[in-house]
Amino acid sequence: MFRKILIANRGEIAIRIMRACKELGIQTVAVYSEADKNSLHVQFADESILLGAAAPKESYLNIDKIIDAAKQTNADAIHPGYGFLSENASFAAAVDSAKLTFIGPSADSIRAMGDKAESKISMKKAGVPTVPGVEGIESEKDFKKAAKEIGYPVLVKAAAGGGGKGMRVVNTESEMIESLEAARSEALNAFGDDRVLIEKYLPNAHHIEFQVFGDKNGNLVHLFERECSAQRRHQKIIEETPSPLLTSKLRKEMGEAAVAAAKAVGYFNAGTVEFIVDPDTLKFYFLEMNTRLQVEHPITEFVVGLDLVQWQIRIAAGEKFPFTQKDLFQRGHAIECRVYAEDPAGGFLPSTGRLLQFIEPRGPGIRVDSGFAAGNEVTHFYDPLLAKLIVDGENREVAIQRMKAALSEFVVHGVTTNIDFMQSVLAHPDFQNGEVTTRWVETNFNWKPSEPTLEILIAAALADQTITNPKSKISNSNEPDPYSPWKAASGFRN
Amino acid sequence: MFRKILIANRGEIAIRIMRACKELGIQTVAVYSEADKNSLHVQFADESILLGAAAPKESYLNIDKIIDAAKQTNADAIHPGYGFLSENASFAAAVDSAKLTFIGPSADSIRAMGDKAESKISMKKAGVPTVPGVEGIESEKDFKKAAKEIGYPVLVKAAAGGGGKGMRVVNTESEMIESLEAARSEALNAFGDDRVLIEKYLPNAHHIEFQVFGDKNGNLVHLFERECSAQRRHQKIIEETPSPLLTSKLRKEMGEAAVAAAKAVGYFNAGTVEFIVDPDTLKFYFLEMNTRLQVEHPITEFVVGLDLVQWQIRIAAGEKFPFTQKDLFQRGHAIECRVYAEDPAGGFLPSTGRLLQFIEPRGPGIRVDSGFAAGNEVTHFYDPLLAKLIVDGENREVAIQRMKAALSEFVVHGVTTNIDFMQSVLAHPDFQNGEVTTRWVETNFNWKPSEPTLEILIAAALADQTITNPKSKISNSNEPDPYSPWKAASGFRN
Amino acid sequence: MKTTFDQRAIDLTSNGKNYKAVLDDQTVDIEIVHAENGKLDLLIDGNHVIAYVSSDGAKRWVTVNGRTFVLTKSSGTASDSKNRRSSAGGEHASELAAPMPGQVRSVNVSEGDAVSKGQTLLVLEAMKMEIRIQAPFDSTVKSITAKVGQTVEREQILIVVDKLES
Amino acid sequence: MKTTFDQRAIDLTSNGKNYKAVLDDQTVDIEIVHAENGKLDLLIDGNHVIAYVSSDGAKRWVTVNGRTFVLTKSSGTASDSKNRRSSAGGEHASELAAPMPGQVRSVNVSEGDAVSKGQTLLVLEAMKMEIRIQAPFDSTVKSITAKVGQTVEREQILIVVDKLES
Repeated sequence: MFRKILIANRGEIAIRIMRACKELGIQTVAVYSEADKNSLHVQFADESILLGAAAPKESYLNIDKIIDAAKQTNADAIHPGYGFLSENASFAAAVDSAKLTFIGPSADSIRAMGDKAESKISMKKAGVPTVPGVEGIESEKDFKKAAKEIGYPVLVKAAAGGGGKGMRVVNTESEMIESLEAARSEALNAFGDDRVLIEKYLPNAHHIEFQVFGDKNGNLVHLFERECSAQRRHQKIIEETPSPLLTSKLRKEMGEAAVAAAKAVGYFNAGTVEFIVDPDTLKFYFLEMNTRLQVEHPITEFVVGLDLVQWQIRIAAGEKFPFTQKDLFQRGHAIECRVYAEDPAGGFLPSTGRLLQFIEPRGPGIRVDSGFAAGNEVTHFYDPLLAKLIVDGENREVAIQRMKAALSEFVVHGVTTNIDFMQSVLAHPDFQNGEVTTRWVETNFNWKPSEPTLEILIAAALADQTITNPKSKISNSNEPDPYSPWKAASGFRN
Repeated sequence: MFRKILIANRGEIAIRIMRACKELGIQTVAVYSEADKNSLHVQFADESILLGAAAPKESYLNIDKIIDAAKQTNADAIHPGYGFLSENASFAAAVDSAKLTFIGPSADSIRAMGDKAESKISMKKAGVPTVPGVEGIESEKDFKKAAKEIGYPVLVKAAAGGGGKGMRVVNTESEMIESLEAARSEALNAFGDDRVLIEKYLPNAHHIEFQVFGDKNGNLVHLFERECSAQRRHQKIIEETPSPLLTSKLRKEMGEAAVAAAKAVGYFNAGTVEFIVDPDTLKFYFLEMNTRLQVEHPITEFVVGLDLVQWQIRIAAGEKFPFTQKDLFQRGHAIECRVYAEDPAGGFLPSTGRLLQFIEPRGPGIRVDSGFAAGNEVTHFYDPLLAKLIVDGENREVAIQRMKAALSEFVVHGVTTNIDFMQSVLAHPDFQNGEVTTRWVETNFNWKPSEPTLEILIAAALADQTITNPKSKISNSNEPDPYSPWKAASGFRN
Repeated sequence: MKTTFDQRAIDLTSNGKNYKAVLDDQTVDIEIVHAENGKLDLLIDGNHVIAYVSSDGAKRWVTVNGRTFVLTKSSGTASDSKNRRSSAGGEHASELAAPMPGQVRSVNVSEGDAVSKGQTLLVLEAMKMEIRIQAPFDSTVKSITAKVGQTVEREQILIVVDKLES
Repeated sequence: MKTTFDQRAIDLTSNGKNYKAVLDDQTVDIEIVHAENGKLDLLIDGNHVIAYVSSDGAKRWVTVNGRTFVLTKSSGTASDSKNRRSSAGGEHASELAAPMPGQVRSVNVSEGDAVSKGQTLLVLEAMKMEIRIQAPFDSTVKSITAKVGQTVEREQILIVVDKLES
């Protein structure tokens, strides 16, 4: 087993990985940018190394600095978390070259799944269903011909892509040339590669992914599905498992396809095979594979009963799985809500500021993975994810009720959040019936914040009245009020 | 289903029950004593009723006041929690008479299990193994004769008893008369009933209990065991499930015996059948049945995957179990540590005071059931339980490691706690080997607090230095310091 | 004491132990059971209400029953920020402001350029997102007040355009 | 500044940004990375240490690495409370004090009574426990300062006895 692991990430996922290390008796090294000097993930680690300025390329995306930090602290492995360098094959290769262990798949697996066109070809070879489409074509004529065969609407998307960049929906042949040009130019800008591919566009699909996990001895299993159809701006906000859409027959078929997909690229460690599923035909298609730990891994941990991060570390250290596919099963139902600092009434634009209050819910069946505390600053440099609220219950209904109760106990002041928005999604009949598809928020859900009630105005007035009287202070304040019971002792060293 | 439930309890268990109500869409009524005016359980409820003075008999033990409170608020059921009136048959009967639902077993079941002599006789009839002994005898001669047959050491204990009162270990015949007199006089004082019974004393036994649960349609299942041998002053401090002692054969036999015991008294709702198990012979004996929810119920919830409190409410409302014994199974391993305000270096005497800091651990697989927050007062009126820290993991080793990590994140200032003590118990080879018996703490474990390290003294000196400088305050204080960032706005109303 | 939040006035008077609030011709009695650490335990006309409150300048954050609101105290300057925020997309506005804090990634036009409605003038990067600042109407670029690489605050003016009369 | 905790002296001096501590002839360098809400983020000789600290009168509560200590600052009155606590069971003490706060449930003797070692003189009830205050030696009850039903504080004197010379 490793003696010391460097965590090349920040926020909730860095802390979550450090907890796993602590439980396994492994020392931890945090890396951080100047903006994160007083972050919880730095305080949680045994040691910490400053990487550089706040901009990710100066810090969390800087391969050389991170490898230097690992050498300097005598770490023997690096966990990349998710985002940042986690799916960067060059990083995985650089970690290898530095004689350190990369806690994740091989650089080759990352590379093979990183290119959408190539991975689609290898998936087809492996017998994994892919979205009908054509890759490797160039001329406008070929694209038009392919689109006609597939049937409009179609999607043109960057081969090297990811994150929704270099992607266009084409509804009719007349839009093809313009869309193709737009996608190519975006792809060139974003990835330095203007190759695009074309495929059938399924507007009302479910996004269902399978967790796969392999050890270095060729044992590869899946840990069942996660239903991630509730999205806004192509980003997941609510995930759950089991999926209300899957039958056990379909679950078995998709699980086998996921394992076949991973096997095709010689996969080990944790990965996720994403599928889209047509709810009308129940046909499923390979979308892409994320060659890293997923944000929403906790719902799988609840329902399958395994600690995925501990197993990532164990596998990387050479341990074999003590179980096989038939030992694994789902029990109960788990849901995750991603609490973002964003304004759902204003196009989901991120919200920044100092957290005046940050009270996490607690109780039976509730787990909160967060990297923030009251007093922390939410900056514009990084992802606006404040916390992941995860619940489990005996069944879907119990889990939904628990999530609603838990969300109502989450208090965040200082930035706008999507808590009330998610509360409304959970209460919607479409969600309760399991009928939410990936474009549901955009097309079916017109949310407006409610008007302040009498109680709200009274509380605001009381806070206001009393805050001006230093003898009866009751509330938070960002203002330099020496009487405030909230002020941090930032002047400590004076 | 009920519309509104009154919770006749306080602290962590009142809050835990209210969470279940909230998730089931049921309104809650808290009752409280004058000492609990600002307690979390009162704030958590939808409504609250003041019962009276701090002394339990004026408040939480006052049957009339509690029933009045339920009528006044139009509650339709009462949950008694554990302790206080939870095993009081007269209370259960009074709730019935008031046309309210008692969330627990029938008054008759409570009464039948309340008397140790009678319950032992009915258990023998039901074929449940009991500790070899004799009840219903009175003369010293008969006691000596019985003791000789059973074999010394023996235990004489009050028939009406509970809580270790009216109980004496007798090692030789010469001690019999004195012990008998002492037990009888204690029993008379404590229970107004001087009947005592005699049984074999097993000094090195495991305390293993089975959770049983019945609906009102005669379906009675067990939810497996809890190992509760780690005790001090005859009170449990660490519980776990599964028990490291049980084989699956023994587990099955004991589970069946527990169900038979409960059936013998027409039991419904949640109850716990306590056994002692001789680790050498693996023979088990019925000890007593607790006719209520148990403090340590969360470890069962983790491993069996059911919400016991939600089911208590559902069963009381007339729902049937949708499962049978064969649908139930254990997965993973769970441990509970009871965090008490007490001094393990000073005979475990309770510690009182104002909580200066109260930081609960969090993270995957960690649950904290508590009724306290920083600023709250721990008084001498009630049980010194501050919080229950519960963890689960894939297996016993993972769970122990997780508990150690979680305990090390629990910060309590203002009262002395048993956190460091439990940390040492968990680290002991006897605990790790599953060999702790009920008298292990007393006889095998000589704990001493460690000496303050360099870091501790430095931190104390820094706190000290800076607290005298109002510009650089960094720490908690109970003192009337207007600059303290910690002071509550108790002067709010002037 | 009268206070106005987002155009709704509330009048709070203390009568010793308790408070009385008047708003929208409604009068309610308020008892403060306990107040600590930004958490108010209240009885409003006898009903138990827990409210979490925070202040930040003119803003009041309030959470009751799991719903959070941000109110702006308006002492004559009612809904100031609302007006300013909408200026970015308003029909008559000509000052284009940053909708959120971020870093200027590219400036695609020069002063004096004629631009058409919807044309991207400047790209901001914030929290992994690209935000395109587009021309609200056919116009001329009057001045550019942001530079590539510059970190800008929310509502900071980036570009000023003059509407073309057509 | 020199401070003594439970007979151990520590001398802390500030050299601008950092501190230097001397104790037991050892000198260490301390950098305060961050201090907020009773939580200190320190570098002690370069090693990262998180300490939680609280003060209550002369007491300092400190938690480092999950271990909590209560230190008593002794400005001349070193280990005052320790001495007092042990008085209940001490060989020469004659004042019997409450070991914890509670309520007096029964007083079993009267002033002037001769009592024998181990005899229960008074019973205290606290946190569901009965605590028996017993005679530390054969003695005479000199005075009883607690009444049945009275709520008493920790270390409050309940009964005074005179040792019988035998």
